Amino acid sequence: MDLRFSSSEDAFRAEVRAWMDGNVPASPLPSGDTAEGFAAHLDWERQLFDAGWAAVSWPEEYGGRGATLWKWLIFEEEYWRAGAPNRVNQNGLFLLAPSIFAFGTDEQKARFLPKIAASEYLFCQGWSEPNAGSDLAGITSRAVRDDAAGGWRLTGQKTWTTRGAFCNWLFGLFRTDPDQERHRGLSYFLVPLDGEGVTVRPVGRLDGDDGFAEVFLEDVVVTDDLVLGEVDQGWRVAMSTTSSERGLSLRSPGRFMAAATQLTALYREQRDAVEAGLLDPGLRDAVVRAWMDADAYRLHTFRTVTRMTDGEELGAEASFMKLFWSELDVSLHETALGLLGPEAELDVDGWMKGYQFSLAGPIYAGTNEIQRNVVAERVLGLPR
Amino acid sequence: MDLRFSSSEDAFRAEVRAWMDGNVPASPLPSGDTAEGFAAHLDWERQLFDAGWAAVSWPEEYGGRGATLWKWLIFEEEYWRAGAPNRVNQNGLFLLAPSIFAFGTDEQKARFLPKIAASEYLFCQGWSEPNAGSDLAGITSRAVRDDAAGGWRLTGQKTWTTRGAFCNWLFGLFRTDPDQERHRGLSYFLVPLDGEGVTVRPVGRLDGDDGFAEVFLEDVVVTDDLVLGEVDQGWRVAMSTTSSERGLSLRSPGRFMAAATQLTALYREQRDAVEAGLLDPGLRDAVVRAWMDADAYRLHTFRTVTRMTDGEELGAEASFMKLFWSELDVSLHETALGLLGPEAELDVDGWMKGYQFSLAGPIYAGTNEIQRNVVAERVLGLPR
Amino acid sequence: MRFAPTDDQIALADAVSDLLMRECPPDAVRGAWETPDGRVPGLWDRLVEMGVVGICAAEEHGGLGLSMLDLVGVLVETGRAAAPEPVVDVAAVAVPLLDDVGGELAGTWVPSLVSGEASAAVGLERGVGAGNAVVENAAAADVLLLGATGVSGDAEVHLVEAEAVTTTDRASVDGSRRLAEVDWEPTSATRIAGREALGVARDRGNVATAAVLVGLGAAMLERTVEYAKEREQFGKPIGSFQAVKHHLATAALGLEYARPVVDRGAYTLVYGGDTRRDSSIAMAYAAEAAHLAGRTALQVHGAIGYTVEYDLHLWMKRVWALESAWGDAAFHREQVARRVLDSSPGAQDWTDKEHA
Amino acid sequence: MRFAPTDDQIALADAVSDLLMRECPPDAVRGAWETPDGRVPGLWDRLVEMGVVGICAAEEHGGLGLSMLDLVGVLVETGRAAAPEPVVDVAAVAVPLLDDVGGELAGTWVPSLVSGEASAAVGLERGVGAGNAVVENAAAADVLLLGATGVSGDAEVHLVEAEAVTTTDRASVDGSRRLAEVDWEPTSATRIAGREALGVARDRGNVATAAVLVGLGAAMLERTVEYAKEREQFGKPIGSFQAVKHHLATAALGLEYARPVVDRGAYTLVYGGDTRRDSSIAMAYAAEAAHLAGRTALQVHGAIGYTVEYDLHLWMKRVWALESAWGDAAFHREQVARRVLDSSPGAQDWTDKEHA
Repeated sequence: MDLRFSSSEDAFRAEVRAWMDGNVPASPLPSGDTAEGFAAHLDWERQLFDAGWAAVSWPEEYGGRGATLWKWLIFEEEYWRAGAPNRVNQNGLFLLAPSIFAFGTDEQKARFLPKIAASEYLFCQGWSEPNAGSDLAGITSRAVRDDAAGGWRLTGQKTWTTRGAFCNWLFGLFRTDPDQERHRGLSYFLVPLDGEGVTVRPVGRLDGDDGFAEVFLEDVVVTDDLVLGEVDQGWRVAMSTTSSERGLSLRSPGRFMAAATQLTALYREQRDAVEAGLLDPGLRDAVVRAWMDADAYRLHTFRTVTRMTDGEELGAEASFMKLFWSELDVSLHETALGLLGPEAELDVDGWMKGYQFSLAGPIYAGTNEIQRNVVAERVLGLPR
Repeated sequence: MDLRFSSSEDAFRAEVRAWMDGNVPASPLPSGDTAEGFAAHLDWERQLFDAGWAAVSWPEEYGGRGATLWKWLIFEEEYWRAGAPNRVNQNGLFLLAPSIFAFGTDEQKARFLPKIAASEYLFCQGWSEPNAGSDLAGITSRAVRDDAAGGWRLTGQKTWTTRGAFCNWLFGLFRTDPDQERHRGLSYFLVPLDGEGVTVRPVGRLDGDDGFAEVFLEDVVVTDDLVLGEVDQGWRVAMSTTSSERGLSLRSPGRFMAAATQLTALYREQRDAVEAGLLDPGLRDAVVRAWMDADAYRLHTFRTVTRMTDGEELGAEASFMKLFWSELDVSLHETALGLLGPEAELDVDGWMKGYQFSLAGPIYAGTNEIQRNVVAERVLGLPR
Repeated sequence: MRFAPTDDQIALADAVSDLLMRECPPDAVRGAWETPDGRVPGLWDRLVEMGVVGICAAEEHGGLGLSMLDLVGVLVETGRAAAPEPVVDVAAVAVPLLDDVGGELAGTWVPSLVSGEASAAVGLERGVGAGNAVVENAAAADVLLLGATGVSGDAEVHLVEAEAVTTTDRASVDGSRRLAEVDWEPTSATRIAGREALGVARDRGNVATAAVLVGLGAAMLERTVEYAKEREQFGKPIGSFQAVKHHLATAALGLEYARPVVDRGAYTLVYGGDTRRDSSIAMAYAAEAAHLAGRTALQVHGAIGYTVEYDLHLWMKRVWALESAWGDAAFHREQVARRVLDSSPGAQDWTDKEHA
Repeated sequence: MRFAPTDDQIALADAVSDLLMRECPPDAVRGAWETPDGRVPGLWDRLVEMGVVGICAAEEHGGLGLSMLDLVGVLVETGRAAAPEPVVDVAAVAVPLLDDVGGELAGTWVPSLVSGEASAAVGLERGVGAGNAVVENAAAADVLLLGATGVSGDAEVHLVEAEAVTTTDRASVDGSRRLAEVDWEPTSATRIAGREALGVARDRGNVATAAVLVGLGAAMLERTVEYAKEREQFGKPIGSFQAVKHHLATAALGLEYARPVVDRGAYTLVYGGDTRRDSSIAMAYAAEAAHLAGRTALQVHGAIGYTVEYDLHLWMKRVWALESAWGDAAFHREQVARRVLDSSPGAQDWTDKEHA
């Protein structure tokens, strides 16, 4: 057991830190889930790309640095430590790209990965449908074969598509075999949103941003080269994406360590009010719990990365990670609101907005009820 | 809305208090769930009966005082305030008797109620079977008609029968119609435990007492006058008993108010250690939560009794009461153990034993999972 | 002993509920986010006509001469409808406070408040250690009742009129709440009452806000139960999944036990007792129950509940604002702790408390 | 960076697991409740033979010269088996403490402890403000290592032999724990180490106990999962009900995250860093995870788990004893709070901590 980073890793950390210190915007960007903010964030994402920081763990040929998972973790720690902006391009980078690496053809890799890294292709995800939320296999959007067009005609409706109004591509599942049910007969498509037959309607989100969109597709032609993995085998590709989504790549520990550090700073500001009984005396314990949880999440991730470095796959255990970070994130923000007391509703330092964002955690990427089912059935082996 | 007791109720309280002050044993009796303790408790129960306190809400002809529900609540408050012993006869008094009042013949009332009040007939309950726990309708013990014997022959096994080793009667459900399934075709029997074919095996309980028993019945003859309610309609009678069990009669607020008062006293003893950080600083909040919960339980009971006084029935809402008091009781005891810190395992002042007892709360009388199902389906109307 | 509302109280609450169903549907609440005063146009006049604003006002001042026990059920209904109207501040706090102060002040202000001619804002509790920094409806009010520390170093109530204050708007998470920082100067002329009256006013505000929170929570629970019955996933209603059932049952349990303590809080205000303790218990329970109901509602709804097109967020955000506006649940438990744990043990015999 | 046990460490833990499955089945644990010393006859000798007792002892004193990193997996296995043996006190605390003290004391006692000839009891943490009132195995021990406040007013470690103490038995909820109040007199002659060594010994005890708790919790979870697969109600295994699934998943989540912090606690003891902080984090996590696993196990089992004929209570009661014996989870979070919240902000940059 060795919890020391190597000198090469230390040097990498120093390099990231120096770059972030010199480049992270001094004041926070407007929310990336508004039209104005999205544009500002894109500038930032492209600045990251130009400096080679967009996707450090990818091979250099696709725009990365070929960094190890350990260096990726270090990058993330430094990124969040520096208070750098949320990644509006995260769906393409962290959810779709791992599936392209695993299932894409060489042509698909060469075409998509560099453009994703460069934030030219901006992907939103098209999983949920009005009647397929927690029950993802209930998808009814369909793809009908059109040999003349050299591909498929897609028809259906996708919903809760985060930043869908600002993206130019969508990835998602469509039913290619109408005779098959549930998770069989689905295929995984990459769909350009500027194509004929696509309508995108923004939907306002709880926290006030236009973060969601509904995407309507009517007879949208996509060519065969936009099918990822085999036809009718989309579920398998999708599961690799949702595993990424639940686990390692969606929420790196650095994010929560940074949030926990901000929380401890907020506690110090409010300590007098806590000690005077004007605020919940139990907040001290709640703050240290949040800090410890972030620390535990980091250590658990180290364990997971060790296993992955040893060649193990991240399986159903990814559900543990989703449960842990999403519940940690909610309670961390509730603690912050408690520290703000009656000022909480004023959104001081963005904590109320952050709280609202955290409430999405136990819902998206598979609700925590679904995740507990996964743990019970696939990790513990309880009957379905 | 009027939260004042009448002068007659105040006078009743004064009478109870005076009697308890003069009669409650100065030091606690040994546990009533051991042979020795049970005998000591019986002496106490009979002393209560002789003074007319065994069942204050029953009509005088059956050994009570014809007290209102309000006076019964007052009696209970004073009983627990005085630190009087647990009622080892509670199954007969509080679970069976309400069903006899509701379903018994005049002869059954005249025969059983006075003897229950006098602690001559000591009833244990025979609900659970090895394969019928939460699923009470899974009962397989059967009663076969025997006209020659003027009754029925009972065969089967009952389990988790609290104080079964010390009682002389059992009440429970047996299948009288073998062609019916689940909750149909069951009848409610009163079974003398000294009869031929009955074997009682004590089972040690978590808290060290012999509180449980397994009761084996083989061809035990019981006469027709020992069937409560109609033959094959036992489920209905049993449901009236379990409603009592869940709700009002099993756990009066006085019990938890007394426990919460003891907890606040323990907090005062340990306050210095809490404030010095040797114990959880959050215990202060936990203590006041327990006190508030006991207070809320009392107020909610006042509301329920008002409704019952207005002629409403206690229905599925009884599940709220079961959930609330059982979860309150566990957290109250966990708080006490926290206040004892490393001394908790030494069972100081019986708190560890009390904690173990409290852990039975969310299990017996229908697990809290079953209770939440009841609330969801019968109060909120969610689909089964 | 009779712990239930009277038939008259039930009838009054039902009448307000009918009015609000008609005049204050979710779209009206949503619309209030866009109106200058954050209110539903015309709704206050309807409440005035029904007598709601003057329930606790003396009859000589145009009120009904009733009490918090009559108002509490009405407040639950305003919560259930998420009505963005200052019933707590005006009807439960300002009017009875001014009536208690009496004299010319009461004669001037109570009738005009009860008739809807004048509007009031109340800043008695808000602010962590910083006085009454932020007050709802402060910019639009004709008269403000504000807490301050007087020259004696003791807490006092001051009455200032609109022209004597300057305000700076602050945004709330609840778009119908018009908050403002108030800049003003307490003087001996603005002082109208001392610490005790301030405390009672604050306790009334707590109980009233707790009642609103119970109503908000109940409405979210009801909506969510309906949604869970209809929304299907995996081929059946999500309300048939045990996890969903248990979430909803737990939320229902919290509300079931919150209502009696809120009613008792109102009772103590009217019949006497430790109003600080009982109002804090009411707020502690109601805030936690409403918060849990909101959390549960959002989780059971899933993504649709996370949109502003759906109505749920209107209730949820009101809860987020109100659950701490008068001090949060933990603050109130600490108030109870000071009375239950720090006083002499003898005083804590629960059987004596109705005789206090 | 490599956060996983070595193959040797895994092999050692597996060997101990095999031994305990053979020599310490539940009936043996149950039997230990009735033996005079609360131990499984002959089991300590087997552990001595395997080298477990001397894992952390210097080779010159008959030990393996390894570290807490090698012991921690073994301790998880002793917890999993609920082995009622003093591995924490002797192997994780007394032996390394005496080795640190060195000299004649180490030369005398470490070899005899490692060989099983002598037994030790440790009383360094127990007791709320009252010193080390109650010590496990105090009556049977040849040598006792006890904490006390010395003449300097500072905490110290004292070594006293059996004949220098009198003991009074105290019953624990766990029938295999032989507790006793110890009456003794610290003198300058019994003092063997100061505050710092006391702190390190206590930190080792915390990490070791945390490892045992993780094992106890894991065993209860495993048993309960098996039970839930087999026990049928309503015509299907109870483990197919979502409420049961979610209870068990939540218990599993707690254990999943407890293990890494326990391992890190051992790492910090060996490689340096804030041992107080990291050992307290380990204890806080392990105690809560094990407690929840026990609560869950009992609730899922129902009445059968409430009997002494069934084995579950043997694990559950050990948890109830150990979860507070070295200070409970909240106490340990307060230790962390003092380091994380009360020190200077700069010291809390997590990215620096591996370089400390």
